[in-house]
Parts: sequence; structure tokens; C-alpha cells
Amino acid sequence: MSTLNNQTEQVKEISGVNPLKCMKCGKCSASCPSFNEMDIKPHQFVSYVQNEDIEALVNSKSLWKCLSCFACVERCPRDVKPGKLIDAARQIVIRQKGQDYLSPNEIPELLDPEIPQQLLVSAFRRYRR
Amino acid sequence: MQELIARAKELLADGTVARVLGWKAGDLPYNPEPAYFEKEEDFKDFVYNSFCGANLSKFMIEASKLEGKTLVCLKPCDTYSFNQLLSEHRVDRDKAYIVGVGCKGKLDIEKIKKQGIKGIKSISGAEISDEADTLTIDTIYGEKTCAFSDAMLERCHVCKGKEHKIYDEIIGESKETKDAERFAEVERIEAMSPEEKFAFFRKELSKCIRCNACRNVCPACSCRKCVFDSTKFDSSQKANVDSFEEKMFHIIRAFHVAGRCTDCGECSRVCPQGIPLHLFNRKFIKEIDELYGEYQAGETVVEKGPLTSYTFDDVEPGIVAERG
Amino acid sequence: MKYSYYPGCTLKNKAKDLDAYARASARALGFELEEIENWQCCGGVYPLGSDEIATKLSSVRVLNEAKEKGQSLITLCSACHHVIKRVNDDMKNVEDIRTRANNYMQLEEPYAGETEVLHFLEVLRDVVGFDKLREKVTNPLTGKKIGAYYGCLLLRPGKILEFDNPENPKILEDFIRAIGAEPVIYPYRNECCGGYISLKEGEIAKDMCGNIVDSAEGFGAQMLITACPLCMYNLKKSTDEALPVIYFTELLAEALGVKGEVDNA
Amino acid sequence: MSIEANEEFKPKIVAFCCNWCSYAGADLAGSSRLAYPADVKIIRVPCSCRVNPMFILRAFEKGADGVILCGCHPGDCHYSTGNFYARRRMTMLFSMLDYMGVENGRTRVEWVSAAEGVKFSTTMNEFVQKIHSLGKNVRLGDLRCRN
Amino acid sequence: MQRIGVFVCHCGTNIAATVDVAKVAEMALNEQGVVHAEDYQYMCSEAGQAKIQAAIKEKNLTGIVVCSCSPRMHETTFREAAERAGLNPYMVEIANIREHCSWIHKDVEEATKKAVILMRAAVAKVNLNAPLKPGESRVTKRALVIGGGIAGIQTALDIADAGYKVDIVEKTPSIGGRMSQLDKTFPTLDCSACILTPKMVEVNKHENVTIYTYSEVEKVSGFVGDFTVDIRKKARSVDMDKCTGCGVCQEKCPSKKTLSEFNRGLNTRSAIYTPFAQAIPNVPVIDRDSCMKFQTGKCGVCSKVCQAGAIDYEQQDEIITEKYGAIVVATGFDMIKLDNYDEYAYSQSPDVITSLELERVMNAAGPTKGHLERLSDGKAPKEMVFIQCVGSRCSDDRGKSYCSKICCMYTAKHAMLIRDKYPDVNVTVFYIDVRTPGKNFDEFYRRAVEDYGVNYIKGQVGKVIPQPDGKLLVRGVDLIDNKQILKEADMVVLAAAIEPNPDVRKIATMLTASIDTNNFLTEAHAKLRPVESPTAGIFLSGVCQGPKDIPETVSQAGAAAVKAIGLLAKDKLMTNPCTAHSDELMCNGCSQCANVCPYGAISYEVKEINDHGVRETRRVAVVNNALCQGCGACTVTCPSGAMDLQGFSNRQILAEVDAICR
Repeated sequence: MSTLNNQTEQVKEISGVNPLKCMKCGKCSASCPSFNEMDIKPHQFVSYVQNEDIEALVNSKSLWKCLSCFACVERCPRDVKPGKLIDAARQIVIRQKGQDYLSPNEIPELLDPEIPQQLLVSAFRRYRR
Repeated sequence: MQELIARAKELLADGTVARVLGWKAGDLPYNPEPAYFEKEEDFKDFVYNSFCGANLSKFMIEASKLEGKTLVCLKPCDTYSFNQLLSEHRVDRDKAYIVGVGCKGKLDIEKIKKQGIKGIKSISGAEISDEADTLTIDTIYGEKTCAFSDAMLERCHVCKGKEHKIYDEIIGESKETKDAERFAEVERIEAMSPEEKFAFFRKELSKCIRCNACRNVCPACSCRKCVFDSTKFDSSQKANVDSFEEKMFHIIRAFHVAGRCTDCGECSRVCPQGIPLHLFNRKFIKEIDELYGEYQAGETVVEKGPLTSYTFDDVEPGIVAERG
Repeated sequence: MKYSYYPGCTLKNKAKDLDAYARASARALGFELEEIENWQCCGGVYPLGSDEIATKLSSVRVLNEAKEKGQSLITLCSACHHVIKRVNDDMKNVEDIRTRANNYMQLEEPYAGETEVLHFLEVLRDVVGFDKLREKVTNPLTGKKIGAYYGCLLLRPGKILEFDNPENPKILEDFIRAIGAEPVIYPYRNECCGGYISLKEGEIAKDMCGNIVDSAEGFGAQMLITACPLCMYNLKKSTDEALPVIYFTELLAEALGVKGEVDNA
Repeated sequence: MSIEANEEFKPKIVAFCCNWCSYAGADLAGSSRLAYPADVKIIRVPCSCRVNPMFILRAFEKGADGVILCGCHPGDCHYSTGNFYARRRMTMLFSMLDYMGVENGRTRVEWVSAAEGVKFSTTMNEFVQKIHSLGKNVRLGDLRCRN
Repeated sequence: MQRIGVFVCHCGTNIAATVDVAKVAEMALNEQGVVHAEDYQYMCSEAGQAKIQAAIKEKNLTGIVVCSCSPRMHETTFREAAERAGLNPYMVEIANIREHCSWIHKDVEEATKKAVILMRAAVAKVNLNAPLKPGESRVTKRALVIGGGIAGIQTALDIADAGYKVDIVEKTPSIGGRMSQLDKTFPTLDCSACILTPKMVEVNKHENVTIYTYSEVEKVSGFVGDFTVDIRKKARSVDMDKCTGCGVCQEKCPSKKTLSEFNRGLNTRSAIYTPFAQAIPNVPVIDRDSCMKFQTGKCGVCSKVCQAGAIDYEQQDEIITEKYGAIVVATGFDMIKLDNYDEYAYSQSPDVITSLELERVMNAAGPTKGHLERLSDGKAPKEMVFIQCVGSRCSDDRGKSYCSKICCMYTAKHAMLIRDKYPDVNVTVFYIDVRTPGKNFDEFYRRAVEDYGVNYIKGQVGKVIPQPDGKLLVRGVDLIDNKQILKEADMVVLAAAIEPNPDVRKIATMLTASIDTNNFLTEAHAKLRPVESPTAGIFLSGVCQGPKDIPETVSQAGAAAVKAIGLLAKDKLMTNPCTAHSDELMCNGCSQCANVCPYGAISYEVKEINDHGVRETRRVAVVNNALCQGCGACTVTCPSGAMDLQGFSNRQILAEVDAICR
């Protein structure tokens, strides 16, 4: 529905991030608690947006491993906020119909009696339209 | 008045002074004008009554350049002007013999006329000696009366006090005639909306005919050459080429006398169009009092005025916008 | 002193304790929590997209109610605090969001971030004062070695949350000292517990919590406290009862001697 | 809450800058590429105290929509005391204009040091925005004695 | 009627990319008095200046407008060019179409319009310019150097060797500065003290140099060639003449708990102290805040043990007032505070230290006597991690936007020294870039890698995690391997950003010298006048102007000295002719102008005036042009406009206003 270039602009717009500010120091990746779970690492996210390869980002596992813990945002010396880029890519995915990462059908099997509402609400917000 | 004349003659005679600066009767009963008296016979026209509002201190700028001393009659409020001129080295104290003349309030003929009193032949009760509360006016339509205080000049209602601030001797008694708040009128305007303020001043200033009477009478406005007459600012009067001075004359005039104006009220008194010009000057006086501390120009002889001094913690100009 | 209070969904259900102990403690400390009427869920996570408006409106509504009452807004759950505080910052500083949100809301007077959002802990620190709190403690928890677990949501982004130094916070440690116990400072106290990822990727969260718990135990903690129901859920899954995890309000109520009130209610 | 764009109003704004601090601050804004609207035109004066109220009124008379005066911070004047006098003079002038019903946002004084390129640029941006919100200068141009 | 030439500079593409320069030149021809207009690539170049000079001669120009960069940059250049072509230099005006136009606007049409208006304003002004002639002022043949580090010492020595008197004002009790705190220096690894101490001794015994230590500049007035400076000599509580420097007082002082500034707070010192053994002067000071005698009145041990009777508790601060022709600022730098970088656990662990602290640890006179050991438990480290760019190159407000320039080299030095002395210690360096431009610098860094096996990892560290066992877990990233790294270290060294000495702001304000957003003093021209401040008579030496290493500092110190000597060598200076002037025909003699003059330049004369044939004796204001600095305060106070400012006259400024509002 949108061209690649358009998607890059979309990511920049949704995130409000200017990837050109990045000086490639890697502090985001050095701070990320999910680093090992990710196929595309936080610092690479910035490069992918710079290179307008959004396709790879929206198909990456990393989208669903980011915890939005803001450690990268807090520590980035250039104010690039990789966490916001990741979320923008996630938005692009879940805003397309049928692309939700979490469907109501899978909920029952994920439930345990102790789960706080907060967890469900949060997961729905991050994983679904 | 007779005591004043007698003393003046005496000082002339013994050579203490070379001339006397006072008022002589005009062509109407209410328009005495400033005049020099040098010889005994000149005094037949000498007059000092409640219509002698004119502030003679400014004349001392030129009188200071004349040979010998000049006896000058100053009312209490005139002495502030004299002090201010002294602070600015414009008059020579040694060339002045100051007789502080008594004052019980000066009259504004326009206020009498406004009460519908016309065809005035003579006015009694305006002599400085009586204590009359009422003026009796003989007109071609018969005798009319008017309360003294209703005919008083605006400035006398906010009288600064009956004390002479500088003098060699005092002749006659003075009375404090203050019965109104000095800044009430300014406050009334301040309380208006911007639109109302603008309309008010536009209405008043549109009456101005640029006759320069205010400038000529003002003791603070005594430049050898007024900036509005000089080429230094491209602001001299060029017939209808540029309306700059028409628009801004009064603001700049008020600014130039800010911190120096003693609030003598002469500007409003002489304005043939009846523009309340003192409202400009008094606004500055009020601001200076509020922002930089109470200050009365001419109270004493001083070196620096409020606009030629400062403190580190002065308010910022933004205060004007902040207080709305 | 009266405050508007936003409890949030979880505190009405799974985390009733967190709420109940806070209310009892507030009473004991002399301030009142007035629950906002008809509040709606904050959404649990702050919508990061700069074009998201609708998802922020429930927070704006709450904020505006507090503004109309002229009260500061108190939160307790870390997630709610995070969301509401950040939305408030948007309303204050991001013109586009402010304009669009107000266009939706149709308020009599537009909302522009006027409400002060305070976490319950900030009230303890900045309004009550930890020194004053110490005086009010009737039952000091002397000898207890407690590790504070902050997580992410209260601290980051530091410039917006303005809660504490995001890399080396001390508000919970000061709190622990005020109630008479001994804080255990350990470096993982501001590392993520895994958050919402635990729904689908339980193992990842478990690893992360493992690090936190190991570090805390390594430095001698006998107990962890938190302000977040989700953190507690995740942490509890990784510890084996050996290191209990409880809400800070429970300890507060205990120290103030009002725990019984709640437990017996 | 809808705000209509002011159609093509290009305000004329005169900025008097003292040579030592504010002019240098403007230079720093320039070399740091900190943009502000081209409506602002700077006149270099040695010190804020060189600015005569006549200059400001003249600018308005000739159609300026806003006039801003920038100088060294109080205490930092290159000539030690110049800005202190400027401060009092401008306070008086602004108060008179306000008294006469002229919008008080059209005039401003800001202290900008040689290091404050950012402040210079933000100040100018703010000021231009303010003038935009006030619209064209009608009153000062209209404040004449004769109608 | 003036004949004006307008010259529009492209400044390469700096102006021409945003302003249609040809159009500006074309429009200029419509302006009153303009008889010539042209544009050129670089007006400030020789060729550009030649064009101006040719036009002056060919077209008999009486005035010049150059539309170019800021007058603060090239006004003098163009004035001098005009003068060489026979035109009075004050007939030149600059329209600033670079800093105030092309650099801040993007839209060509808009920028061109504005440039045209700025040109018009300048033309309108030149139409009213009159030739001015500068006066003269004398030069005091003495220089002041603020700061006694290597920069200040070198500058002072060079000026003194040229035969001029120099005073050094140093805030701390000894000269030596940061360099005295270093252990070894790159790239040759000489011992810092071995090369610095001789210089300190030399400057101390130089007959032309006076050193005021434990002193601060308090007040500066005057101007180039004739500054008057008040120096506060803080009470040392020790008589400099009597003290023999035996050191007994320091030994016996019972108050020894104050953190040593010299050792960066890693150990303590006594209340009476000299910062380090080679201090110059070798006279201690009493730190009154930590001295028991001063705090409680009880003690006086130092006075009792001093054989020379040099202790003087009654000593007062002393103000020394001296005149100088030139002032050199050499205030140096400090490391930034690391409060904003708690992810590196600097405040949580004593084993996380800054590089400058490591210098003290490595130094034989330091807190560990030169043994590399952990400050927490004194154990020898096995794993060391260095983290680069801590607070440098940050665009957020936590750190500094600039590169601190020296860290890459000193880290290579540290790594190499450690590997050399302790081969069993592994050294890892996390870096973003390794920047080693400089003679033998990259070779030096490569030696660390190739010969000494220092492990350089490209990538930053996210967090330093203290472990229960006292080790430090470093979580970083290897961007080449695309791996997160968890490394257990015994010590972590942070290459913290450097920043100008915080006092410099105060000093710059006193000197009215420009300072940038990072508190570095601004040079008059980034390339062509790098050691001069835009404020005449003020020169810059060392890191106060920007980050630099020792070799660069020393060369700049020499350059600053040469500039100062060039000034001191002159007997007279031309003064600014843009001074106030009173028209005596209009003057009221009211004294208001004198009331606001900060220089006492206005006096009054009673004299006979011939006013259009009328002779009159009047009191009139007279301006002393040698004293007047041209602020213009008097011109606004004067109600009649008798007082005007040459070069910035009322009519000139009004003409500019008119041109802008046209």
C-alpha cells in the first residue's frame, strides 16, 4: 500500500526521530536487555532506516522483542531514540489489517491466574491495532 | 501686592537688583503677563493676583545672562522649577534675588467661562490679600459668582505644598490647596482598555495645532535649539513633508522632560486647545515613583535624575507587558 | 491536603493490596486520596507514535478532571504514572498533540498540561518529607535488608519523568531508610523485568528477572519492593519464595502501624 | 481552537543590536545556522544605550510592525553601564506607549550575550510570532495629532 | 553628494547559494549615490580587494558598501583596503548578508530580498558618512597572563624573553596547572614533571616575570593598550619572604583530612599545604576552611613549629592594581563532572575512575605511590576497561557537543604504559572512533595495539554493573562482531570530556571577551586569527580557546605571546574615532551627558560662542576623544541632540531605519 520511500518517511514521522543524528557509537545495543533475542540489533535499526530498508525491519523478530524499557532512549548521546524507531516500525505492521502479533484466540492458553490486567492491556496496545 | 511692590522698589533703589521680574496687567482683567520692571514708573502696571499663574523661573535662563541681579517673584511651585534649572546649570543663583511670593491657588479663566460666565468686566476675590472663598464677577450681563476652588487650575488641586524650596525672602502667605489625588487622572486612564486609551489620546492629540505654546512655556523644555527644530534628527519642521513630529512630538517632549519635569502644569495651562498635556508628564512621574522610588524633581538641587542613574536590580522593560 | 487519585485497572483487581495499603497510609500521614470519578484505563503503555491521539485521551480526561478540581493528581502504579505523566508532558509541550487532543475533547477551557502529576512516592519525598515520615513510623522495620526494584517506567525517559536520577535512583532507598530498614543497593534495580513481553515470551522475561534477583540476593537483599504490579508478577515468576517481592505500600502501612486495618478489613 | 493563518502578513521588524554582545550573538546564531524569519533586520549600534526612543518611534512611523532592542546582559555591558540607562529609558518609553493604548507586544528588550546564539534565534522567532499575532501595526502609524 | 560603490561577496557558496548576489548588485544601482556595483567570489581575497581599490580610483568613489560576512570579521580588512586606495577607511560600511542572512535563511527569494534591504540600509548610512580620523593612545608595556599552567608559563616566558614585563595570575597556590598532574606525556612518554619543572623554575626566576599565585583577577577596566586590573592576592597566612619551604608545618599540621585537589580527591592533605613537592613558589598556604586555628581558634601548631616565624594568621587579602597593555587568557580546563553518567557507576564504585585520576594513580608521587591498584581494596587489577567519549560528542544536554581531542591519545598512552609495566594485565578499550591526527600519533596508537596487545573494541559501553564480589561487569557492544559483550573488569577508566575552567565565564565577562556556548573563548577568526579574542588587546592561550594537547598548547601559547609582543612593541595605538561630539551651538550645558558618561570623558567649558553672529558666553560640553569609547549614552540623554556620535550619528541610524522600513 505504500512505497518503500514512503514507509521510511512514515517511520521517521511516527517516531519523530532523525536517524542522521546517529554517530554509530552502539550505546543503544550495549544497553539493550533484549539484544541477544533480536535479529536486527538496535543500532542497526537506525542504519536500516537510513538505508530505507523498512521491509527488513517490519519482518524482523526484533519488533516483538523490544521491551520499550527506554534504556537506549535514556543513554543515546545523540538523542536518536532507537526505541522509538522500533515502535514506529511495529506501528506500521499492526496498523495493517490482520497483522496483529497477538490474537484474542491465543489469549486463553497464555493466561495464568496471577496475570495482572496491566499485562494484557499493555500487550494488546503494543501488539495489536 | 503693595508690600511686594514696595520691597521691589526698595531693592531696585539700593542697587541690590537691576530689574524685577513679575507680572503686569494685561488688556483683560484676567490675563496678566510676565514682565520686567526696571524703573519706578513701570510699577504702575505691576500686578500680582490669583490670575498670575505664569511660572517665571524659565525667564531666569535669559535673565542670568544680563548685567546685575534680577529680582524674580516665584510662587512655591515655581521654586521647584528654579531648583531644577539650577541643577542643570541653566540659571545662575548669584544672578537671582528670589522673592517667594504667597500663593493661595491660581485661577483658570477657562473654568469660569465654562460655567457660562461671559462678558467679564472685572473680577473681585482674586486679589491675593483676601481670604474670599467666592469670586464675584461683574459682567456685562450683571454680577455672577463662582466658588474659588471651582475656578482653580488643575495643578492647584494637586498642590505640592506651600513651602518655597528656594528663596531670598518671602512676601505674603501661602496656602496648600490640595484637594485631589495627584495621580487619579493617570490611574483612570491606566484602567482603560487599550482601545479606550487609544481613543482617548487620539481625540485629545488630534486637537493639537503644533503652536508650540507648551514647549515655549515649559521650564524643563528649554533647549537652546529644540530637536524638533534642528536637522540632527531629520525631524525639523518641513511643511507637511513628514508627519513624524506631529505624531511623536508629545511623546518625545514628555520623554525629554521625564525625571526633570516638576509637574508645574504650565503646559496644560497655556494650551489653547485645552489638551491635558500634564497627563503625559505625570504618567512618567508616576512610573518613576513606582519603579525607581519616589522622586520630586526640583525638590532640591541634585546632580543626577532618575533617568541618568540606575541600579543593578532595576525592573526590566518587560514589566510593562507583564503587568498587562 | 486533598489529592486527585488515579488507581488504574490493576489496582482494582490483582493489585488491590497496593491500593489499599496506600490509602491507609495516606490517612495515617494526613493526606487524602480522592479517586477520580469514572476514570478509564490509561492503556498500560505510552503510545510512542507521534501521531497517536485517541490512545492518549483517557489520560487527558483524568488530567483535566484533576485540573478542574484544582488538585494534583496522584498515581501509584508505575505504568499508569508513566503513561499519564508523559501524556501530560505532550499536552504541555507538544503543540500538535495539544491542539488535536483538545479538538477531540471539546472542553470548555482547553487543557494544556496544567495538572501536576505526582507518584505516591514523590508525595512521600516532596510533600510529606522522608524526615517527617520517619517520625510517624510507629513500627520501624529494623534489621530488614530490602532491595528496591525500580524497573523502567518510573525512571525513563528521565527528562520527562523527572522522578529521580534514572541511572542511580535513591528515592526508594531513602524510603526504606525512613521506615527503619536497611536498603540494599544493587546495579540491576533499574534494569527491565521484561514487561509485557512475558505474555508471549515468558522465558526471556524469566532470564531478565533472574539477573535482577541474583544481583539483589548477591548484595544481600532479603526482600524486594516494587511499585508495579507487572514487575511484581514477572519477578515472582523467577524467584522461589526465597526472595519475597512485595509492594512498597505494604511495608509503609506496616511501618505506620496500619497494616492490620487493611488485612482485617 | 482553529487558528487561521494570517494571509501573507510579512511584518517589518527592526532589531537594534549592540555591537559587543547581541550583534555577536546574532553572528553566532548565523554561524550555528539557527534560523529565524527574514522579517527581522538588524541595525548595529555600539551599545543599547545608543538607541534613542526617536529611532524606535521613527521605525514605527515608517511602517515597522515591531521593534526589538538587544544588548549585553545587565552587568556585562562593554561600556559597563550603557544597558542600565537603556533599561530605564526603554521602560519609560514602553510604559508611555502602553499608556497611549499601543499594543505592548510590539516593543521588546532582550539581553543577549555573544555566547547566546540560541537565545538570539529563539528570541527573534518568538518576537516575530508575537508580531504575527498582533497583526499589522495600525495604531502607532495612526497616532497623529491631526486626523 | 557621495559616489558610492557596492561590492557583493559570494563567499564561495556561503552567500551565493542562498542569496542572488548579482541581483543585489543590480538593485544597488538604483540606490541614491550608488555609481558602481559588482559581485565577486571572495571580496576579502587579494583579488577582491583589488577590485574595490580599482573601482575607488576609476570611479572616484567617496564611499563603499561591502555586502559580505559580519563586520566583526572583515570590516577592518575592507577599511584597510579602502585606505590603501586613498579613501578614508570610515567611508566603508558592511552589510552583513552572511551571518544575518544567507546562513539563516533557506529560501533564495526571501534571502535575496533581505540582502537587498540590508544593502540599502548600508548605502543609506554611507550617504551620511563623513571621513573620520583616529586619535592616538599610549601603550602600557606590560602584559598580564591569567592562568599559570603550561600555556600561561610558555606565553609569559616568550613575552618576558622579548624584553617586556609580564605578570602571571594563578588561582591555586602553585603554578604548573593540569600538566603538573600528569604522569607521562604522549607521544614520547617523557615524564611530565621532568619537562615541566624546568620551565616553572625558569619563569619563576625570570627578571621580567612577576608571579601572583593564590590570586585572582578581580576587576578589569580600560581598553587595548591601557587596561587597569585589580588582582586579589588572597591571604596565604604564610609570609612569602620569611618561609624557607622546609615543610615542617605540613608534617606537623594535625588537620589532615581535606581531600587533596592535586590528587583529584583520591587522598588527603593537611590544612597548611603546598599542592605538590615541586610547587612554585615553594611556600605553603593555609586553607582556612579546614584549618582548626581558623575554625575553632584552637591549634596554632604550624606557627609554633615554624623556625622562620613565617606563619601569619592575621594576613589579609591584598588588592594589587596594575596597568597592562595586553592580557592573555590561559585559564585551561577541567574534567566534566560525571553526575550525569551514573550508568558507568563512577559514583557507585571507587574502582571506576577518570583518566586524570589514573594519572595520579600511576604517578610515583600519587596516592598509591605509582602502584597500579584498585582504590577499593588495594588489589592489583587483572582486567582493565577503558571507556572513550564519556560526555564528549553528545548532542543532548548531558554532555558536551565537541570532541575533547586529547582522550584517544592519552588512553593509548595509559594502555601502553600499563601493558608495559604490568604485562599480565589485560587492557580493553571501548571506542567509537580512534582519532589520532598529529605527528607520530597514529603510529603511537598502533604501537599500543600491535606491540602491546591492547584490545580495542569498536562500540560503546551501555552500563557498568558492580558485582557483589567487587568486580565490575561491563556490558558493551562490539559493533564489528555485532555482539553484546559482558566483560568482568577490575578497574574501569572513563575518558571524561574536558571543559573550560568554570571561572572563565567570569573572566570573559570582565574582559568583555566573547565566549561560546561551551564556555570556550571565541577567537577573532577561526582560521586567520586563532589566538586573538575579538576584543582588542585580549589574547588566547591553550585550552581556554578549545580542546588541545600539550604540543598544540605550547605552540599556541607562543603565538599568543607574539601577538601580545606585537602590541606591546607599539608606542601608540590608533584610537577608535567613532566618539561623541557636541555641537556647541546647540549645547545647553545642562550636564546630563556627563552624568551618564562611564569614562568621565565629558567636561564643561565656559566659553564665548559665536552663534550666527551673536556672541555669547556659555557653558558647553566638551568631549575628550582620548577617553571617549563611543558608547553613545550621552547622545540619548541630550534632549536637544547637540551630542551626537561620529560613525553612528542620529541621522545615519535614522537613515538605516528608513531604508529597512521602506
